[in-house]
Amino acid sequence: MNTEIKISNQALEVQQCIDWVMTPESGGIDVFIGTVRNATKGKQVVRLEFEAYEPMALKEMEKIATQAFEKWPVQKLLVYHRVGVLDVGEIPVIIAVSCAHRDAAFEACRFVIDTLKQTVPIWKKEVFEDGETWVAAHP
Amino acid sequence: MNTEIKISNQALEVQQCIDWVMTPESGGIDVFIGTVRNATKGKQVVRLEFEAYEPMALKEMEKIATQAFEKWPVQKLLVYHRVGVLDVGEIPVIIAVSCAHRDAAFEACRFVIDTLKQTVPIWKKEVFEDGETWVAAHP
Amino acid sequence: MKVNVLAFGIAKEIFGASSITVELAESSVADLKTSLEKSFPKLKALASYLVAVNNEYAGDDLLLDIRDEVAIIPPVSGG
Amino acid sequence: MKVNVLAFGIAKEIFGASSITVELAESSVADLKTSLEKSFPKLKALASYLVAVNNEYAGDDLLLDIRDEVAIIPPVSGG
Repeated sequence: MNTEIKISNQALEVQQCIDWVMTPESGGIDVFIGTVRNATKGKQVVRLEFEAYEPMALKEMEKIATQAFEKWPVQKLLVYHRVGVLDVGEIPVIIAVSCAHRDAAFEACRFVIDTLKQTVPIWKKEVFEDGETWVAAHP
Repeated sequence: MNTEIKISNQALEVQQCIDWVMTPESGGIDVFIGTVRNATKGKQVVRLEFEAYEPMALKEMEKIATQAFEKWPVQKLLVYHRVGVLDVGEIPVIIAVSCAHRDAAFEACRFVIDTLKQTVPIWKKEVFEDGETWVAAHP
Repeated sequence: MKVNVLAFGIAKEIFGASSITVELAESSVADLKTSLEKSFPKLKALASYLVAVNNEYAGDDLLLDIRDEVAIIPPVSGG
Repeated sequence: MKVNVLAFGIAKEIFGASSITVELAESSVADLKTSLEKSFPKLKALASYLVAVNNEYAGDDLLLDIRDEVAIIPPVSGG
């Protein structure tokens, strides 16, 4: 299992992530890049604030990576998550997956981001002109 | 429809592609990067040679992009394909898709590469130590 | 038993602190939740919340030890 | 009728040229294929091949015009 997992308060660099997952055995790389959108449900977003329960978040990210390696013939898998204050256009998350064939890369990448959003203890606060909301906190 | 399509004999740059598709309205970007694998069916690959019927290939790529915009709420879509001689680790193809939400980005990206491989008149010759093969030419 | 409880996201705002100490008569995760919901009724208004013990999600039956690292996990929203 | 036919990939190797001129009695795409397969039997060994006319895939019934850009499209393998 060849995994690179990080929670960082510095800007995430896509090119570095791709360079890390690429191997001579790779035929396809799928990369998911989350970006801070300027609006939610029609409301202008000023910035996002991300907070992580870091040791547990890393552990949960490791678990997801382990599952991905069990389910698909993944070569290398990278999961980077940003914390702190992010402006519109900045990158909260990058998932990069290299495989011999593309189907596994797409499926593993989607599995990782979908599961990350369900299980990894990281929280996002949307800050608007006139208030703020912890996303998903209330029904 | 906001599309960038190119066939090039120069190295493809992933970062440029991502910068091009990213918009303030984007929430998720999916990027597929094909890479030249060092082996096919256990046989060492020395290099690949790609050839395109360029005007028709561009037209077919435009059609695929149009279909992607019809099927999913895509914001920007980029398809770059390399031609010429490529060494192991080089990039024959990059597909990048930005959307407000990630599901559409994943699905549209996968649709574009899957369809490209079926319909776009581009051919790949695998060169081995002891011979060469036009991929998929024979049953 | 005294338990130190870490809080994140909206739980931190509900507690008004990033960690609080709770005095428990019974020591299960369920007991902790009952006690917290009594002190902080706003917890019940959340879509859901979980308790993590030593960096793992914990079921209601788990018994807490004084050395455990306990945390309240409101609905996650990373990515 | 004389038709100029472009060739790519393995078709170029089969023809020994990137374009050839074919003399046709009947002018449909099917006629062109029959004629080419007679001259270049290796075409029949391909997994499949298509004919493109003016940068569009063409059906067997399409009638060719002398001004058309005609190309043989062996199985594609881009990406």
